Amino acid sequence: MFNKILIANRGEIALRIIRTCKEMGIKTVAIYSTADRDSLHVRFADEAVCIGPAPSAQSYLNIPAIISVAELTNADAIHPGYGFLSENAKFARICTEHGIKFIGPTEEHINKMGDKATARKTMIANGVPITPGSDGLIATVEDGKREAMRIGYPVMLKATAGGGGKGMRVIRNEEEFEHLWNAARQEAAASFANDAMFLEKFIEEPHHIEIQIAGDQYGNVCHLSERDCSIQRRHQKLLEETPSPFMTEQLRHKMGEAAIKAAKAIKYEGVGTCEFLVDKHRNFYFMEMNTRIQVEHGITEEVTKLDLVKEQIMIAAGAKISQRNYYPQAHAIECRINAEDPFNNFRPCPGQITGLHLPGGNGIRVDTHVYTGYKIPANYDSMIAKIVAVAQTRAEAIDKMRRALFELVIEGIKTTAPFHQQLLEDPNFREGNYTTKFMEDFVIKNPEE
Amino acid sequence: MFNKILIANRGEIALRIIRTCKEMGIKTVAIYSTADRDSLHVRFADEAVCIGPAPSAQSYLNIPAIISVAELTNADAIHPGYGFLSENAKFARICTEHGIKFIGPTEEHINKMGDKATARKTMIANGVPITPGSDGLIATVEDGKREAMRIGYPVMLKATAGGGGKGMRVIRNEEEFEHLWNAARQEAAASFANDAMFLEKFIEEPHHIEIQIAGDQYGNVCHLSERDCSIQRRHQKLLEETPSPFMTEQLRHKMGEAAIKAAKAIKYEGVGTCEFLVDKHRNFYFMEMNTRIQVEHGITEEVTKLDLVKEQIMIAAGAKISQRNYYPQAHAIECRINAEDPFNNFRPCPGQITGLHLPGGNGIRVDTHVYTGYKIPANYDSMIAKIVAVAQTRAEAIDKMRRALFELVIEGIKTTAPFHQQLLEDPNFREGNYTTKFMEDFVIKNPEE
Amino acid sequence: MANLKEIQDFIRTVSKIGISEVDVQTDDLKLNVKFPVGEIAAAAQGGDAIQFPYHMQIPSGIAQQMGTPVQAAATATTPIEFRQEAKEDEKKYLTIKSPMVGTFYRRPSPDKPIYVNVGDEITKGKVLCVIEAMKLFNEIEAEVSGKIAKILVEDGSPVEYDQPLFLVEP
Amino acid sequence: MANLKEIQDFIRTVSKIGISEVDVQTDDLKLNVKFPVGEIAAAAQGGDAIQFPYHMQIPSGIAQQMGTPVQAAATATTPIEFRQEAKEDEKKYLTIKSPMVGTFYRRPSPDKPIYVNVGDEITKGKVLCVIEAMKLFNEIEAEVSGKIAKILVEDGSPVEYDQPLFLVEP
Repeated sequence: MFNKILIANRGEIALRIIRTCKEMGIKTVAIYSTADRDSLHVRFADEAVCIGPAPSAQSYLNIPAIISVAELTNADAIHPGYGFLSENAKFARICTEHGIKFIGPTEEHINKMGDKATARKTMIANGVPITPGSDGLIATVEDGKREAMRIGYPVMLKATAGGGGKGMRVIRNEEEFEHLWNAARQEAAASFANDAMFLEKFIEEPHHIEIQIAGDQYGNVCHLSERDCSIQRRHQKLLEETPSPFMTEQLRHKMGEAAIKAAKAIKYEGVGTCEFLVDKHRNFYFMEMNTRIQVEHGITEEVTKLDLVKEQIMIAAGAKISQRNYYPQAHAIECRINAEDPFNNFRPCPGQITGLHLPGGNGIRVDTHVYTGYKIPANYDSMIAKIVAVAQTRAEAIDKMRRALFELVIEGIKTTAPFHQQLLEDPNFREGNYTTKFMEDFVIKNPEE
Repeated sequence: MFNKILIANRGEIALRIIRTCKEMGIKTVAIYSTADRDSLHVRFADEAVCIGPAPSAQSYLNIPAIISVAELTNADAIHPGYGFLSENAKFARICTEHGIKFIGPTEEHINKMGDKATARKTMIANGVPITPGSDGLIATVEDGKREAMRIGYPVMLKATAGGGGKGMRVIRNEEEFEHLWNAARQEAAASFANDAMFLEKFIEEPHHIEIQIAGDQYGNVCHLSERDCSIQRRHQKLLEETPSPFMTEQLRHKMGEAAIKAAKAIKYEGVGTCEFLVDKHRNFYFMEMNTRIQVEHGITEEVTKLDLVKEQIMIAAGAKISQRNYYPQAHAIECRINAEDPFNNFRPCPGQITGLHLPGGNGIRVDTHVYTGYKIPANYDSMIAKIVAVAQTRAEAIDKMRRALFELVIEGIKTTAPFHQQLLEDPNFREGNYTTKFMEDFVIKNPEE
Repeated sequence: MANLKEIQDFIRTVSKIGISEVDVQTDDLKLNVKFPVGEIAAAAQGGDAIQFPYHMQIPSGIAQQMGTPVQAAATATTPIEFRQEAKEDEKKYLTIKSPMVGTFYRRPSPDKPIYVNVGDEITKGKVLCVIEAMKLFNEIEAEVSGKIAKILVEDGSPVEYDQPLFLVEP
Repeated sequence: MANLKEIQDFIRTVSKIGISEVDVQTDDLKLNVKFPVGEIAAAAQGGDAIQFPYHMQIPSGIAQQMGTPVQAAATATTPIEFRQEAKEDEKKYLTIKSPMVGTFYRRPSPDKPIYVNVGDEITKGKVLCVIEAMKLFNEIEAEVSGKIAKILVEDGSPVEYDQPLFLVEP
């Protein structure tokens, strides 16, 4: 087992990892930028080292600084959390070169899954259903139009290096092809320094359902059932739940098997997530694999009673996973509380939290790095807390979450909590009747108007 | 279902009940004394009514005032919580007379279990093992000595109306009988206005293990397995866990059956707890039945995923319970954080909380009514928070609790948290090797000395 | 002449009153003190008792949430309005408070005359109202003498413990 | 006449009350003090400026818990002491801080002479030390001119970003 783990991240996920390390008796090293001096992860780690100024490129993405800290503190492993360097193949390689265990998959796994066109090919070769699409990358507008005709409109144009909704366009007919092609390529070039594009059939009103998997160094892979992440706005997840209200036992079995196949295809090591689109006929299509812990991993933990960060560490240390799959024993919902104004187009609202009261009691879990007086830096993402409600049924979990949001008080900044309260009262949501289109039609009522 | 429930209690249990009511869509009425104006239960209830000055006798024990509030607010049920009027048969009767549902057992059940000598008789008649003891109450010193000789020293002298360790004495030989008899009777008379006494065999170094049960209005009873409450100091529980490290599957089955028998004997309605002493040979003896929700009910909730307060309300409203028993699916530990100085003989330390940081994350549940700035009144009990840690194994739950206590910060007052941290590091505790004698030998190290 | 210690004590004392500026001129002293307008409350809190410390210490949003039940359906019935806070100008009066929870009545029974009206002179021991609790009618007697300045509760309303009932001009 | 000590005590005392301006005129004293508006609240709370706002806002006990790992067994190795806070009397100096994480060396290699010593006059651009990060030796040049007043880090010690390395008397 590792003696000391460096956590190459910040915010709630850094705190999350420190907690599990403490429980496992592993020492921790926090890194932080000058903007995060007063962060809890800095306080709760055994050691903390300032690695650079506020901009991520000079701190949380600064590979030489992070490796230096690992060497200076004698850390024998690095946990990258999510975001930042968590899916950076070069970082995984440099860790290995320096004799530091990267807690996550290898450089090769990240490359195989990070490049979407390659991932699609791997899936086809291994019999994992993917959306019909172009055979690899598209060179020219003309090629694209031909392929789109073959697949059938509407189609989705995607950047192979894409993520977070950038470099993506839905194209509904040939007339708008060229215009959208140019826009998407420019965006991809600016965002990822890579403007290679491919095409997929666009699934109308799909469910975004992902399967959590875990694989060990010996080729064993199991799945931990699904999470429904269809409640999203501009590809940003707002609320996740497990089990999915759209799931059937048969579909779970089939999707679980497909996810295991996908992971086994590349001998995947670590925890990971296969994201699928599911159409109204319950046909499902592999979208991509996230080769890291997800923001929403907590709901899977709550219904399986596993600690996924502990699983990551155990797998990285060479432990074998059990050969069984895990199924939800309860219902869990997560609301991401962001420092954003839901009545103003979810505009980010960094600032100081002047008053804070967190919910508690039966079935409520809170993961947060904020406290009364905490100043939210404008440099990083706006998520300030994850609230998870667990109960025996979906209806109970919804009512428990509403109770928790009622107790939650965050003063000094605007948050998405009022939006979540409205969402949980929506009749369609309560009936489990939603797809990824849900937020396009959802009207947020400003109580002050 | 009820429309509105009055909560005849304060502190964390009042908040606990309000939370479940909110989740069930039931309105709530809080009552409070002038000392509790700034309490969270007052804030979170739909209505709150001041019922009297700080002393409990004039507020939380003031039956006419509480009934008046229920009538004025049109509450159709009263939840008594634990302590105060929760096991007061007269209060249960008056509620019934006023057409208000008392959420708990009937007057008759409380009487049958509240009077310990009667309860013993009922248990004997129904084949529930009890400690060998006197046949009913003891009239004189001479009768007592004769009975003690028959049972065999050491014996335990107990007040039939007793509770909380008052009116109890261990007598080890005939010489000390008369002196201790007089002392215990005087204490019982002063504490309970009832000096009737009985004798029991004194079990050396027993385990204090209780079985949670639930019974409905139709005579069905089930059990929800055990809680080990052997870590106690002067009969005050400090830490509870489930499953008990001393438990075996066979013993759980036998004790569960005995608890069900005890409840069925009186057609018990509501949730309740049968407390047993278990000797080192795993013989078990019925001690008493608590006809209310227990402080430590949360650990049972965490390992069974039930909401026991919801069960209470459902049962009171006439719901049928499922006919199955519930077994622990995980391991849960509760630490009671009291405003007491563990380095100074657990002296109560009321005062103002000037800084507060509560733990969170995977497997941690906190139930508390305090907040930064809260003034702990000197009038009521000293418990300010319950922290529950849940994990798959006992060792993991212990490490998780240590991590949670490490994160916990309470400033301005002294608390028992440092004691709990030491307890969780004790090799005997970690091995599950403890009885009710544990605290007599446990040495608390003051880090400042 | 006032020395600095005296001036300092003077400033400390007046700061708690909650004023924005004070100007003093005597033969041998000219003093002007300005208090920051928004901060007066905070500054004044330095040592004084605060009526509702709750609101300072816990996010004030919690207070706002009262009466916002989770279940929207449950809002149909209106919570009883128990308490009316005494206003600033009522501070010169003595307050007679309710010694119990119950229903406040201004006459012993519907066919009997009202016990007291605004303007009535009362003496210690005079019955002012009855409070009904659990079918018992409890006569509430004046503990002070004076003139009834205000009756704070409507006839037939519920009252809680310690709730102000009457203001009396001593 | 009031002496400076008295006036100083007076100002310190009234500053805690939370006022924005005070004007005193007596026969032998004319005093006007203005307090910066934003700072009043902090001053009123206890007087002193707090260096790390963190400690005001979160229970200070959290800070005390640093370096107390849950597992007693894990305390065997001592965490590296990275940062030494600058002391009060060092405020008059200019501080040269580390632009990166790494190991601080006072000479280019073990057989070469030390770059600078206390008392040395330096000019902008002079190399003061090297910081090794990932086997690369980065020369750190002075951005100011002056005299080396203090070297804050031991040769061969780890340094973090923004850590003070040298104090320079301008």
